[in-house]
Amino acid sequence: MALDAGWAQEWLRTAARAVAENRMQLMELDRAIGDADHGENMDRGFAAVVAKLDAGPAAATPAEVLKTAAMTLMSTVGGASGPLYGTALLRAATSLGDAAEAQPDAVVAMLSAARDGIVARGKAESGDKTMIDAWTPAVEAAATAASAGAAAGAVLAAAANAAQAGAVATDPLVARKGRASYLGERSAGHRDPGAVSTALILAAAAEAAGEPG
Amino acid sequence: MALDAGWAQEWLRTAARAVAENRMQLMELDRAIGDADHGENMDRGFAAVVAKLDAGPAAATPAEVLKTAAMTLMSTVGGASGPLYGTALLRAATSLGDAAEAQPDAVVAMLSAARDGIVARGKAESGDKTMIDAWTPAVEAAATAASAGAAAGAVLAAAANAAQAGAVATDPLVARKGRASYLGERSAGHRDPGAVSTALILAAAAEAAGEPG
Amino acid sequence: MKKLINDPKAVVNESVEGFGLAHAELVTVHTDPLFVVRKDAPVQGKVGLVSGGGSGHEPLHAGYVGRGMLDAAVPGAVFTSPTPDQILPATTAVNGGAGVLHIVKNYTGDVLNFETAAELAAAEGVEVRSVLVNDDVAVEDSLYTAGRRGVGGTVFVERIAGAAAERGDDLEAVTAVAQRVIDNVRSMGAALAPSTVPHAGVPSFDLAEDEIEIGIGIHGEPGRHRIAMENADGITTRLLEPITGDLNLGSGDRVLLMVNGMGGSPASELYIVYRKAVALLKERGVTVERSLVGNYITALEMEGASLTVLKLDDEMITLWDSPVSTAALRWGV
Amino acid sequence: MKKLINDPKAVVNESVEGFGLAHAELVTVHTDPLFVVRKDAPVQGKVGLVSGGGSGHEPLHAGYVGRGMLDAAVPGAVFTSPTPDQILPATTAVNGGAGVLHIVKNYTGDVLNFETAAELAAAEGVEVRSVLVNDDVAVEDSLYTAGRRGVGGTVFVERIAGAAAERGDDLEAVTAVAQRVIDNVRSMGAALAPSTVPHAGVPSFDLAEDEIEIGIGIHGEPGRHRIAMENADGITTRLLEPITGDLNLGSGDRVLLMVNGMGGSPASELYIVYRKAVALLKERGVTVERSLVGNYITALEMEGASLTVLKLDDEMITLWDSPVSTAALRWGV
Ligand SMILES: Nc1ncnc2c1ncn2[C@@H]1O[C@H](COP(=O)(O)OP(=O)(O)O)[C@@H](O)[C@H]1O
Ligand SMILES: Nc1ncnc2c1ncn2[C@@H]1O[C@H](COP(=O)(O)OP(=O)(O)O)[C@@H](O)[C@H]1O
Ligand SMILES: [Mg+2]
Ligand SMILES: [Mg+2]
Ligand SMILES: [Mg+2]
Ligand SMILES: [Mg+2]
Repeated sequence: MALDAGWAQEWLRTAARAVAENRMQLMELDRAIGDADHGENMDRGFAAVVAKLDAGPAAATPAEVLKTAAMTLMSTVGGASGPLYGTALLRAATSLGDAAEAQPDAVVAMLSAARDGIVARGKAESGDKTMIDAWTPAVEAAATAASAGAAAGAVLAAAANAAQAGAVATDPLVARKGRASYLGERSAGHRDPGAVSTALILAAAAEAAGEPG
Repeated sequence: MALDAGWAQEWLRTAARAVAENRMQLMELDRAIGDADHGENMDRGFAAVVAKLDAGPAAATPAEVLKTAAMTLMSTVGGASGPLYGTALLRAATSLGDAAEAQPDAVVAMLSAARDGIVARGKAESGDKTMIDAWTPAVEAAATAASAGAAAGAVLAAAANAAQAGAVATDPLVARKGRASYLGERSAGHRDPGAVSTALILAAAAEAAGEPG
Repeated sequence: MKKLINDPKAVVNESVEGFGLAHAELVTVHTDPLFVVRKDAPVQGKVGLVSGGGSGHEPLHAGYVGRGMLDAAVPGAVFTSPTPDQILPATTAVNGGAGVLHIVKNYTGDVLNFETAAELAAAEGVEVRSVLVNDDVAVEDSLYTAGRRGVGGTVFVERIAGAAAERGDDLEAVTAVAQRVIDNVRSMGAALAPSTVPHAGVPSFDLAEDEIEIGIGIHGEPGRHRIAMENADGITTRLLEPITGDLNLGSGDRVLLMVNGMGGSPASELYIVYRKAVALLKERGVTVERSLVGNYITALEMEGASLTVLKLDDEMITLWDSPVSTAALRWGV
Repeated sequence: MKKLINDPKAVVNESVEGFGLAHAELVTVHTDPLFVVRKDAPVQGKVGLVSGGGSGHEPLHAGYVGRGMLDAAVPGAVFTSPTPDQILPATTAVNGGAGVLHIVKNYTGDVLNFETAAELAAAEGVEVRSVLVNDDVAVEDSLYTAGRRGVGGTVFVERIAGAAAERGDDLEAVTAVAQRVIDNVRSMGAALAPSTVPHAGVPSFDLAEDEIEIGIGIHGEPGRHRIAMENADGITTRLLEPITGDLNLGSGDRVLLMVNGMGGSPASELYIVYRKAVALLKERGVTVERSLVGNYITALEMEGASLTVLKLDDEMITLWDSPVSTAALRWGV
């Protein structure tokens, strides 16, 4: 399937469903090492994105769709994750430019730009137990897949799988950024909620591309 | 045993022990239909009475002892029961006059004066589910025993037993005075805490007279 | 039971001591016996106002001692009326020669203890009047019961009578305006969760996870009926209707409305209740001229809220708006 | 979960609406997007002060909007930072031509959202400065963490910077005094029982019947360590010592002391804590010049308290004492 504006729409709608379905899980994770709102924040934001897509005119490029989503997340999610995901999608949109569809290399560049945007805003490094620990392996896996000649959908699937593994790998880490860092050593033994939501969102991207991963 | 000043002292000390031992029961009863403080109020008051007796000079008459106790209860118990028991003991003291010891008829008069004092202050009638429902049968039983020729200690024992029965008989009543009256019908099915403390106090009077009833 | 206390028996003394330290510019705390008086008491020529009752209802009453409100507050043990030997010295301490008004909440214990103190004060030559606050519509008012309890309306009586005393009204006039407030104020409350009296150590009543208590008293006495949990608008309607009915409120009436927190409910919830109460009153053509939203008469950490409505006249508004300077109510100064 | 609410998703909107109705003489509430501004905003020539953050900390921040304190408050969802599209219009609405100061509590979410709003405001030609409140000594301050949280000190920053703005200080001076307060204020809190976020429906953390959480945050984040229940004096000591240590308080120092309730603890307990805190400070030769005791920055109905200590200088005292007229803090007017 071509990664065009239709795919981008489908991505966000699939992500919205995934976030809604996993709302309580994300709340529980955030309850353990944060303030128990990540599921609610993400659900509120993605529901608003879907409403915006439903209301708006059909977009011509995936970048347009992602930009709309970015602005909507920025203005509805709040918390730490709102500006971070907003920036990520904004940078992703910018990276895609006005291409009608994204080729494998463009997918890698898009994911990389998103990740860099999050780092630029949040200053987290790998191993800080944040969503970056899902994004960075995702970017790396996507690059590997693309250079091995995978199709765009398969590149997304590789990213999604790596993000999921990255999220699981946050379990033993001690948080050094975000609200979980206040817990110090007590943050170890819990999975980072933002890393889990990142894995959900990237899985939605692959699924929308017909590659459930 | 003669109902002299020594008896009066012993009465109050025994009552203090009984109240302390039954503190939690009185709290529980008051929790059900009041505000969960009757045990604490009575315990605080009677502990203060004992402290006062310990500190004071030996009294010559039972009236003197009861008057000291009355003033102490009045100034330490608070709540509804403080003024009521204070008044009761004050009237009892007045009724005893300066007799060195109380004869059976004087015991009846003393109990009757105490009860009347409570009614004068609290305006409760029999069946209102208050301490009066322990006092009134006690006065009646004392009168019956005295006219049958019982000794002073036995008169007190009769009063104590009747008070105890009276307390039990408050169970089905609907309260019409005091805090329990706010509950209306819901006050039925619970024993009145003040009636129970009255039974304890009168049992202490009999016990101090060597007639545990 | 987890509480920020030391010894359960020392709760009231330590707390009032802390209160005195925190508000030394407003009050003086006497500790043996325990009572709190206005810093500049007795104010010569001014009627003195004394109130008191069981502790655990903070800021009532000590939080209302100061200019334009009470001259003295007498805190009893937690949820237990104070004794005459506290009330008497408080009364004489604030007598500036113009007599003293006792503002008594209608509970048997408060009534009896204030009664005794008033007799003793009279014997010492102090002219004492009393008013009995009995605004709780949850309680059936009948010759054959202890009558209605005094709850939220007490705050309004203390404030408005305090303002009248401050402007120089004599004892008869201050008593009259206090009584006018009592005649025109009604309250009702609901509890979502009980409180625990420190010396009892267990909650004052039990409520299931889906139950609330309507018509709750401020001493943790169980209310008149228990219902399944409802939303804020529903509860507000249940509390307001008996009040408006009893006061016979209708189009053109002006009111002072208090949404009072019982101690353990967040302020945000009180404003949700306030929003609905204002809407309901508006539907009846009633204008909310003044209001208070917050913890003004509590029951320790009980969760829940009460509504208090006073039907206002012009003089009451003037008195309400005049300067007041206490720990818990302050404006105009 | 039993709460005086209607729809969990409508809690903030309905509550702020009720707040606006109750304090119509002080504030105007804008609902789409949601923010609260001082009635007379923008005040020409005055520096505008904007703060905000997750809801559930009432009276923070809307309760501090008014003369001598904030010009605008921006409430986010419960425990969730507000978004730039709320902060931006609040910022422009209070710009009286002298620029705007953002008072931001140091949480990643607040920082990022205010940062974006400040950029957008600058793009619209509004001069914006920011200060970051980070007074919570429970959190280790390190280059490699998110740093210390902003908690009780925020109230002091808003008040003192607000007073400076009110007397006409320019943006640089207001920013400087706000920063001076931040540099001299420290806090720490303890929770006895957790709160429940309405949309989550379960308590933010679990505590056993004999445990308390020391170093709790105001978002119900678990604190730094969990200990067996202690008495009030013990807990007060545990909270105060890291503060006095960090501020290096010693003989001759003068402080502003706040004993803040987390929302669900009765006022009487806060005064018991205050009593001990004053005694401990006195032992060190530190004088409590001014104080606040009450619910000033809460975490819904959490039970517990926090201590905040500001090392004062003469100018701060003058600013603190100047008139303030907000829903939650009022004197001198
Ligand atoms: N500085 C940061 N850089 C990257 N991600 C972060 C940072 N701070 C927090 N996060 C992510 O945000 C998630 C929490 O988001 P959320 O709960 O919505 O916001 P908040 O922490 O403000 O309540 C964390 O699980 C983490 O993955
Ligand atoms: N009007 C009254 N007349 C007689 N006894 C009363 C009256 N009101 C209350 N009581 C008694 O007082 C008892 C309650 O005392 P206590 O709990 O110490 O005071 P309070 O009700 O003020 O908390 C009741 O159980 C009842 O027996
Ligand atoms: Mg969170
Ligand atoms: Mg009782
Ligand atoms: Mg009582
Ligand atoms: Mg949050």
